[in-house]
Amino acid sequence: MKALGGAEAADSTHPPPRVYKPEMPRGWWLRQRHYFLYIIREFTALPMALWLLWLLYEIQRASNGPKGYYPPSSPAFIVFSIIVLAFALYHTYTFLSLAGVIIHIKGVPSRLIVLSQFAAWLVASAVIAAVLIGFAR
Amino acid sequence: MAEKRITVRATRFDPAKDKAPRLQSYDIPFADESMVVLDALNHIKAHVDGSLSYRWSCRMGICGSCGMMINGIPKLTCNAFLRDYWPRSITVEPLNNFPIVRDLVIDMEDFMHKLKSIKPWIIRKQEYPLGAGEHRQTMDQIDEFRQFSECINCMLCYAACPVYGLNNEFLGPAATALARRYDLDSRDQGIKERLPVLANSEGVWECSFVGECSVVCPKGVDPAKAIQQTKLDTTMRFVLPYGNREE
Amino acid sequence: MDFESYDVLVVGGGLAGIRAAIAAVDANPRLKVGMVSKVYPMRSHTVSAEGGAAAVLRPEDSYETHAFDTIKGSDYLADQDVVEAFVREAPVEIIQMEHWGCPWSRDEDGKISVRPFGGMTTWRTCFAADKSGFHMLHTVFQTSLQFSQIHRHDEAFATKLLIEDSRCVGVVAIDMRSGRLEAITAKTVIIATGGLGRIYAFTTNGNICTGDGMALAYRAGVGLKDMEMVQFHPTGLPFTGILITEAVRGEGGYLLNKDGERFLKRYVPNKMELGPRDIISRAMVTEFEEGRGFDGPHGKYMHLDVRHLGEAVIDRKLPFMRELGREFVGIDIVKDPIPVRPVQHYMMGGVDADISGATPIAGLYAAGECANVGLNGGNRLGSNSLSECLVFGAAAGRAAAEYASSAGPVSTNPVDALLADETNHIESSYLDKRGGDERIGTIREEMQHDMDAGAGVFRTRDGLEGLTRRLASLRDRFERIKIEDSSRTFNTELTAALELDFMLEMAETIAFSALAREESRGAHARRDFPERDDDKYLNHTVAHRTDGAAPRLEYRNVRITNFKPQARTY
Amino acid sequence: MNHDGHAKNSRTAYTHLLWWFLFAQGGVIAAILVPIHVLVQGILGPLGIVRVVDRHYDTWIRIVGNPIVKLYLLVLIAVPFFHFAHRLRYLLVDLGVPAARSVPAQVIFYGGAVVITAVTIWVLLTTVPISFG
Ligand SMILES: Cc1cc2nc3c(=O)[nH]c(=O)nc-3n(C[C@H](O)[C@H](O)[C@H](O)COP(=O)(O)OP(=O)(O)OC[C@H]3O[C@@H](n4cnc5c(N)ncnc54)[C@H](O)[C@@H]3O)c2cc1C
Ligand code: SF4
Ligand code: F3S
Ligand code: FES
Repeated sequence: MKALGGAEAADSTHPPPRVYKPEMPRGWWLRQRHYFLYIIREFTALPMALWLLWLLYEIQRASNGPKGYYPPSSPAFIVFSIIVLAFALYHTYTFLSLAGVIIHIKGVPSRLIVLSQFAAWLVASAVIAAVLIGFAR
Repeated sequence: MAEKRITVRATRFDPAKDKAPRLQSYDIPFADESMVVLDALNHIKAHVDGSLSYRWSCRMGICGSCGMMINGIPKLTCNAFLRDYWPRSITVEPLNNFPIVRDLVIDMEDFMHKLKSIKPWIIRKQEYPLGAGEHRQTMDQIDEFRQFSECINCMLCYAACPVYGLNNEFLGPAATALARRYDLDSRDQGIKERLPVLANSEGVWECSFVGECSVVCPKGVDPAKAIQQTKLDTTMRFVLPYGNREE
Repeated sequence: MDFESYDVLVVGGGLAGIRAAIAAVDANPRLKVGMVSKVYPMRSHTVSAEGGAAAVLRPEDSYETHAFDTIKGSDYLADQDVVEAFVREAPVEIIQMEHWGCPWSRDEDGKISVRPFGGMTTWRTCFAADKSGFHMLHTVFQTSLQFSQIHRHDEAFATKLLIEDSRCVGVVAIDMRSGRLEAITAKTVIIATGGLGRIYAFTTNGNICTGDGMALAYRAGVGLKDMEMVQFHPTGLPFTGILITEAVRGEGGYLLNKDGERFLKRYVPNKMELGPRDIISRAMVTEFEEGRGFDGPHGKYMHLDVRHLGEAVIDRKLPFMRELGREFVGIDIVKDPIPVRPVQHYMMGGVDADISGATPIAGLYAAGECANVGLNGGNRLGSNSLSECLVFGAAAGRAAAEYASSAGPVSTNPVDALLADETNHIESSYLDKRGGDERIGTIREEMQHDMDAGAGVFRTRDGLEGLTRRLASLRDRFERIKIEDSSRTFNTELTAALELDFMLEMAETIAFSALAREESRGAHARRDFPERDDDKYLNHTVAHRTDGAAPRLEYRNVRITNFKPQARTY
Repeated sequence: MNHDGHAKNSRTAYTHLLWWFLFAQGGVIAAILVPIHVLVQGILGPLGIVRVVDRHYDTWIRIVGNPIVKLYLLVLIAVPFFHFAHRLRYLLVDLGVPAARSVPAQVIFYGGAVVITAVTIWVLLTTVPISFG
């Protein structure tokens, strides 16, 4: 092989021409709405994790006996829960919709799969609410 | 009426001269409502600046060579209409996440390797002799994989996928869609040969389901679906007692 | 010394080229096969073929009728032995494509479906919805990836054939990435570089269809056969030239003039919309001239109406047409008629090659649209071309493999000299050229408009003579072109200049060949000679390059076996 | 150029497969079960809008003592943590910490989920004795 232009012609190893390798900017996810929503979706894990840790702690506190048990009612806790609920609902919405893409059953349209997921969610929620409220005094 | 004009900014980069890409601005006539961004580039190359380099051929959205970033979104320039941008200006850049060879030309060798690695051809345990005629295949069986066979290798999905941008080793959307195209073809028996490539540590697991690949795909391939389904299938083959059996 | 050397080198990564490469490996797995393509193979223009590929697959069909349709369609300019061999091989190739995974559309029983096509007496066009070329190209390309014997040089632009002792021993090609000129040597070379629609302004062909391979062969001394035979397709979208496939008419679409009349009843009453392309294109132009066309911003047009087919049929069989209508015209073909007008589409003429693709130069073969093996004559029938690429691509691959298996090695000394020569030429005429005031784009556009005007659907002596003069002056101006791009990396201005150089020369062969054929046959319609003249012109034009302006034209008899020329009416 | 396949890395990554499987399971559990708990126990209860089991010691230990409930709580709390671990690990990658893809990071994140599972089991077994009341 021979290079166009005298200078490179002598070089028989001919390294590939230089390319410019762009870097992903750190804030790539701020540049587009979809990316931002994606990051939010992934982030929902954190608030949910914190809330479940609280629940675990709540269970553990039941061993302190009736005197040491006082359920939380601080406004801060309620605000925290409201925030967590928002994230949790976003997780539910995205996860159940996406599951419609993943699960493929021959002959069943994916819209139906998604709808049945949401139906299952509503039923489960009703049952849990009934237990949590129904067994209260 | 004064002549309608539009400003097009295009990336320029000559590896011999430039350290980094820069934008060059061109003001060109927007003469016809049916003009697409590619026509604008062609006008520049033919009449303003012959040194602008980019790829294109079919001008009908099927050869897959004219993908570029238009105002930050990966698109086929041959079916992105100027009328949708005018009077705003247009910024045309090479596809994100790829090394830039020159101006608007990206290096897509990486995909060519990945395409080959997923064995995109019919694999059979036993060759079906030519003399026996065609395999029978119903339209329903074709519908199983049709969508994934429509990929034109335009690389828009790779440009849209941040996971690929962060980690070029990731097998990525189009290659997985094409693997699935063969896996789902009733004539193919090669799923076991393809799975290890699809499901290795740089394979489908890396995808965190950003989903943008499917949003930008100009051919409705839905590579995100191909990837998630591959994850599920692979897992099921492993988890279910008889999941690993022969097809 | 360290250049690549192959047994078989294919120039072109379209359907014909890839089929040839696989056939060569099949014929002899020990061969080293190279493939040079100026674009990644899956970008080749085969990708845009829509309608389908013809082959006799049905019991009610016969080789005989396929051969007859093809020969009649060619206006008796096809070599009949070639046609007969072709119709027998085509079904084998279609089945081979199926085995390689091509998603052919199917009938209820799971067999490959067929649809009617223009000029075919029965249904025999296999299709993959209306993206047949796309699916076929991707299928062969992806299939070819499994052969480690095939080494690709993607985005390498062939500029010259290496000829040594009147044997072809490879090509010189520019590696687009590095800008280096390389000698790629081989015992045999197969040219499969496709068509040259880009010499016309209004064409269905992609940017890469610039007739490079024809020009390479021509310059190496091979004749070009029947270059006056340029096909105009009746149904291109105004402005873009995007093709609306003949399958639209095959599936039952109507062509309507501005009075809402199916005007073809005056031209091809028995076939109507399923008449051959040359006749329908002429009918449309005649209607335009007589004032029965629609007037639009991009010239006159007709309506192609599929509304009566219904959404279900359209979505199953013509989904891409709906997509094209929506994206490029802003109409929904389910609800609106499609505006169409005749558009340059295909080149019947090409590199003089025999039934196995062999050219008069030893070791040099040609296949696909760039070749003229004698199949298409004066007018190609729709859907014969994709089958031709398969049948004659495979034939050329096998023939080259056989030649390569016995041929001696290529000696290197003359190759070095030839490469140095070509490098020198490209540097002094283009890259290091100073001055110049002519824009490549301007010359190209003028050539394209001159070709549309002078060598279009109808031709006259005056028009063609004027065309040869204008082309000569464009050639002079080409000497003074200005090259603004001095970069070695992906210099598309350099390749555009080389392509323009090729195209100007091919345009001249078309103009001169057309001027000399003083009759009307197939796609070549002379207003001054409206009749076919079998006494004088039942022969092929073969244009040879000379040092002067005009090529030397030679005539060769058409080979006739079973089908005597008859009047061609539909 | 010739394109030789990815020879280096063509084995199914079973660990990734397992992580993904657990991630998906955890995702479903979190999606279906978490919001109502947050709503009832975190908002409606504390606001006093409805009465909820965990607001009184006796109702709370009675229900937490139930073995089926214990099992349920294990699923509710432990399984989502495999989902969280996965997402948070990739979130770090997305935000520019490629090290989160490494094996040590996997050990930390999924190991964390395993630890939380163990803690949950321990809490459920030690807090309120199992009773069928
Ligand atoms: C819109 C459209 C629709 C069509 N529909 C049909 C149909 O329905 N049925 C049918 O039978 N036919 C159809 N045709 C015709 C048919 O598609 C073509 O004739 C056929 O695909 C040509 O294939 P090919 O392999 O010869 O060339 P192409 O596919 O054009 O390939 C040419 C190859 O040569 C390479 N090349 C060219 N020049 C150089 C160079 N200088 N150096 C290196 N490489 C080079 C290119 O990179 C490319 O890989 C259609 C054509 C068009 C344009
Ligand atoms: S999947 Fe879609 S976006 Fe990606 S390469 Fe294929 S066609 Fe282009
Ligand atoms: S954008 Fe990327 S992360 Fe997955 S869903 Fe698509 S490949
Ligand atoms: S030019 Fe072919 S896809 Fe745009």
